Amino acid sequence: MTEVAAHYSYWITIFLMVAGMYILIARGNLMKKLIGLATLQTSVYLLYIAPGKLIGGTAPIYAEGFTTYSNPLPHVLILTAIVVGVATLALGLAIVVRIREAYGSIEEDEILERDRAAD
Amino acid sequence: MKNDIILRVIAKLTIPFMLVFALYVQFHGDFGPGGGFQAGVIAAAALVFYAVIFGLAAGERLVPGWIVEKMLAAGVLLYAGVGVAGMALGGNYLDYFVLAHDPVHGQHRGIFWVEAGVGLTVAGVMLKIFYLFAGRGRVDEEHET
Amino acid sequence: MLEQLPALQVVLPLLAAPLIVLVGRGGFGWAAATAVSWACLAVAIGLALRVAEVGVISYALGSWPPPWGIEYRVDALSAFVLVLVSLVAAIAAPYARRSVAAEIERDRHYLFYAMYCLCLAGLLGMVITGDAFNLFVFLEISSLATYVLIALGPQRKALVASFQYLLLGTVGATFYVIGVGLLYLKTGTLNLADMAERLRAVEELRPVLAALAFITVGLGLKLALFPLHAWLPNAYAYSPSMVSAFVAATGTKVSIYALLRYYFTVFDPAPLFETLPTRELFIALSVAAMVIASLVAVFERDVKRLFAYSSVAQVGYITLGLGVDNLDSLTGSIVHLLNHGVTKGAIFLLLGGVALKSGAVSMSIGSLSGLGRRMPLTAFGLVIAGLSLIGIPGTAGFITKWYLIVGAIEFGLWWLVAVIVATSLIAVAYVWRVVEAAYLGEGGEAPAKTGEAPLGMLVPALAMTALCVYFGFDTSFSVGGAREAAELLLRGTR
Amino acid sequence: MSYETLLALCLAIPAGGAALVALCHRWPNLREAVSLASAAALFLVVLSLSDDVLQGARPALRFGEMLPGLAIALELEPLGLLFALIASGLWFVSGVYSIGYMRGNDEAHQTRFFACFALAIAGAVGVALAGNLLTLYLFYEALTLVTYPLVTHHGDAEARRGGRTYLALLLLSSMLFLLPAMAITWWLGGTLDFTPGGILGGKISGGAAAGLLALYAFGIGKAALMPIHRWLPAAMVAPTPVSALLHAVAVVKAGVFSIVKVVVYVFGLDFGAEAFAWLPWVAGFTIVAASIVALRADNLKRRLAYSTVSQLSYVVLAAALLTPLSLVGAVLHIAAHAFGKITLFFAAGAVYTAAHKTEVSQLDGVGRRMPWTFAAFGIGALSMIGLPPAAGFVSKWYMISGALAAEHWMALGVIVASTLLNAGYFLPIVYRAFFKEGNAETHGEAPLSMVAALVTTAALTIVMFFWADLPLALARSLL
Repeated sequence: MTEVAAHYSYWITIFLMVAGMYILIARGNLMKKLIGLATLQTSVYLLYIAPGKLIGGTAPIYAEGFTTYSNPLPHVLILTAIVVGVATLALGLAIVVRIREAYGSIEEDEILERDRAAD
Repeated sequence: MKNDIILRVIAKLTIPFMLVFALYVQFHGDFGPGGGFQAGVIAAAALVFYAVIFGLAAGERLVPGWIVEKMLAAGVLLYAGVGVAGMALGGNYLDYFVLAHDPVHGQHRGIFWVEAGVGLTVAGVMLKIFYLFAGRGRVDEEHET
Repeated sequence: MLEQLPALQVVLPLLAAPLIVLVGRGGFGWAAATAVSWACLAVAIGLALRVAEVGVISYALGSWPPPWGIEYRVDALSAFVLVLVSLVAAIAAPYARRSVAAEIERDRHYLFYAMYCLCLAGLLGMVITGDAFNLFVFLEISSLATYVLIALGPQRKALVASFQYLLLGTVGATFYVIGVGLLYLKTGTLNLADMAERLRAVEELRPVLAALAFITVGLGLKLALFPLHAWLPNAYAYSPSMVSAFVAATGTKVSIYALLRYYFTVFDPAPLFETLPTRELFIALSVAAMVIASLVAVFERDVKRLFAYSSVAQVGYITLGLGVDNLDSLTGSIVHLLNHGVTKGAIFLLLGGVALKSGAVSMSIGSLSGLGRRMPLTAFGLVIAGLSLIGIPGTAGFITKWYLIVGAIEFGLWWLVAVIVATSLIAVAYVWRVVEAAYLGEGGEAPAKTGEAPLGMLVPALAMTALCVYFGFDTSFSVGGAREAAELLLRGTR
Repeated sequence: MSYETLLALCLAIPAGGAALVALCHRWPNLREAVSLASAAALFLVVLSLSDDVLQGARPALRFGEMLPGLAIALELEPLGLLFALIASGLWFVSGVYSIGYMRGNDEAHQTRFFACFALAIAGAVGVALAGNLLTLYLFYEALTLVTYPLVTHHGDAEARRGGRTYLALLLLSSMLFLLPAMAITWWLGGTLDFTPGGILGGKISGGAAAGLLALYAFGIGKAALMPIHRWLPAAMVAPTPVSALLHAVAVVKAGVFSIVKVVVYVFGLDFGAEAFAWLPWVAGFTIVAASIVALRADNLKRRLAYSTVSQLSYVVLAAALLTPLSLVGAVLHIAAHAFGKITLFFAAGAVYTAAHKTEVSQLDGVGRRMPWTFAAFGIGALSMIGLPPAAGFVSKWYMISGALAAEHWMALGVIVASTLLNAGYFLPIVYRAFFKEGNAETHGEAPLSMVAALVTTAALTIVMFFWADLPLALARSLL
């Protein structure tokens, strides 16, 4: 039981991951799909960050009186990943805006319907 | 919102401090927490705040869209340029050690310019995103009404 | 300066992108993009020559030695793929001028070229980097640029296609980075070579297996491994002509490169292929791709979608070689990266000329009728590239097929030989629909304009077509390079 | 000139001829002159090599390696020389004929026609000169592809349908069977070079060898072994000169030539007969079945096409017997059938041009108005049946001797039966043309160039009966 509880950060990661995938697949609204995508990406941030933290460790800046530091590398990586995530999200939103302008809808089934009607 | 006097006064009061804080974060980056990334976001937030209160048009008068675009490009170029400078001075790409006679000093110099590039780009990107989405909304509204 | 080549490979296009935005002119954008593409080709060839001479080149970014810093690592395989990507870029970039002028609004031209440079930088970076996370970053750089480029397509469908690709591509990249995260947790390193060494010592295999699964699915999405190919047909079909050609020729290939890296360098291929059903899985999926996607192509009405489905099938050929996993089949796999790249590149470049002249946004098979009279050179080029797609001797496609068949025979997989030759017959069916329409089509829709595409487009397109034939006869570079790469993959590990 | 130059010229002349023809598309007379000149030049070049080859020389030329260990190589040996001589010599004759035919019928796209024609000859010569299987395969496929525009020349629905069958069957057979067969040979033998004595001896046996032979026999679809024969009647939608030269000589002979080549240089005559035991039966069946179909066909070109199918299987049958005599017969038959069948097709085209008739039942009395044409047709028919004084007799003689030597009674029976069938479907045509009353029509002979061509080939058929030294010498030097 403690084994399961001790790894709670992984459980949260897995929950976010699956929830994100579910939203992405199950929702027809393009905005909601993007939200699902963002959730999925968030799970990755957690996956990297959580193991980088040492209990009792401090920020990895050299200072008197501290000997235990957390690993800074995951943070750096995730900072990059967040930037990438923001860029993706921004681009996704931009495309959704353009889709709405072009089709007048952001519901997937309606868009496909209109494409078929136009053919 | 530009008719709300409280918002206008508070905005005019806080925006200068926001910008100065952005600069502080920017230049503190080589010694402690901070750096171009955060600074860029703070600076952009100040400008976004301005545009929200006084209107998009006023914001674009202050920082025109084309400047934003150039900022964005210039920042990346600056970052990449530091890397090339390292190469030109005989090191590898992004080699800071060769930027000055003393490697530690070289590191400082390299980080400084890289952070400056990052700051410029991040501020530019945030503003660009804001302008694009804010501008779009209006076109859309006009369509519907 | 020679030591700096690995950095230049990525930095040149990376520098060009902001420069183009800074100048803000379409004409300069084109000139810079073309110059950079040619420079990249020169650098890639230089690297390939050096690799042939000294073996593996390792370049420490920022002079931080690996495994602490990011390492750029060029060996026979990555040199080969670098040449492929920059070769396609060098041919496609000059082509862009007229094509982009016709398809994209004027004030967006410079942004198009900036995005193209970023995409190129991302693709080259993915190949050259020796760092797992850096690979992810470059993957996303190239993907984001690709999404933008696709969304610039002339039809509104391009937006939906781009959005679909964005969703699936990001899921793929995220899965990849999850896999890398698990490996990092297990090994504490991100350097691929270092990771490979440390993985051999890892006792507890479950996280490694999970990582393998995540990386396979993630990269599988990016390389359009059947059945993860849903994004590909629309993305290729509705993007601007030049983008179709460039992305079709390079995009999936680079992800396949990454997959090869993981399967043969990072993970231990011996247990991977012997205790896990990797071989069965890849052969099954590849065969499904080859058969099903080819059949779909036979019944597709839109020409660009037809060739897009053919791409899914051709990716099947490449992954098939990976699955069979012996020297000959792996050689076939790697050489097909190049052969299919130039073939599909040529087809989409030629179709771009057709689209420009016909003025229609979508191209049905019927609209090609009379092409043999209207645009004789273009139509002839399409036939040649089509033959290469089929694998007629004397074209690049044949070389691949030969190696895959010999590889399958060596393994005693007789039914697989039958499948390989049977699917190239299906290719005959869909290629010939295009040929018949071009030469024997009934009048049909009257063409808007007649005559060949402008020289600026025709010459690159025909140059790419000529490469299809060239690599069918002189294989010293293509097979030579691929064989060395295959040997490297098989040797480094067992 | 060195051998290398001459061999390179053999390919360069027709290919360059095609390019020149395309360039001269504005000046029809110049274009035809180029076409004829290249045909003559090619024939002379091949002829200039023939003496040395008979003396035992083997001119060879290697281009770069296409695959490691697999070069594109040309090597002229007696069999290839014979095929190259036939193809290039008849190219000239049918070039003369085509001019009359194409102009007489006002055909469209004449430049494309003559250019593809020249390319097809380049392909056929390439097959003839191939020094290894890969090169042979390369030119074999090229031949299929460059003849496709000729088959679909008319561009209508019928042409498209015929073209589809043509391409589908030929590519299907070569890709599905020939390519794997080659790969297996490479895997077993480590080489694809044509080697006297074969490369597979001792490396494969029993059922596997029979299977590999089947892959080759059906993979070389141009040999039209049943059931891979449907493409040949389908190709008859092409203009008659194409049917004459390509689908009676160049393309189909490329097929049987490849089979003989595979039998002699890949399996080797000493390979052992068990693996070959089934092949005479398939070939025999093809001979008889195709003859029966021909008997019932009313369309003249269709009848000729099925006659070709059956005659091709003679060659396969004779080669499969693996005896020296039958092999000589097979080689001679390649030449004999070429002269005879091209005459027949020329005559059919002449009838179409002069009288616009395509069916056998329409031919009553036509022979009286076109005496030269039908005299030539009669000689061609004699050669098909195998009666003196036509070339067909010589080759059939050797085949029968071979069958007797091998004591292969089935083969003997098939040859005799099919001789009767041949007589059954050819002689009535000649009879109708000369002795039946037709309608009072006013047309005369076809244009002079066509008549000249068909008389020439008919004469050659007779000459080869009396003077078969060169083909005989070439066939003997194979052994």
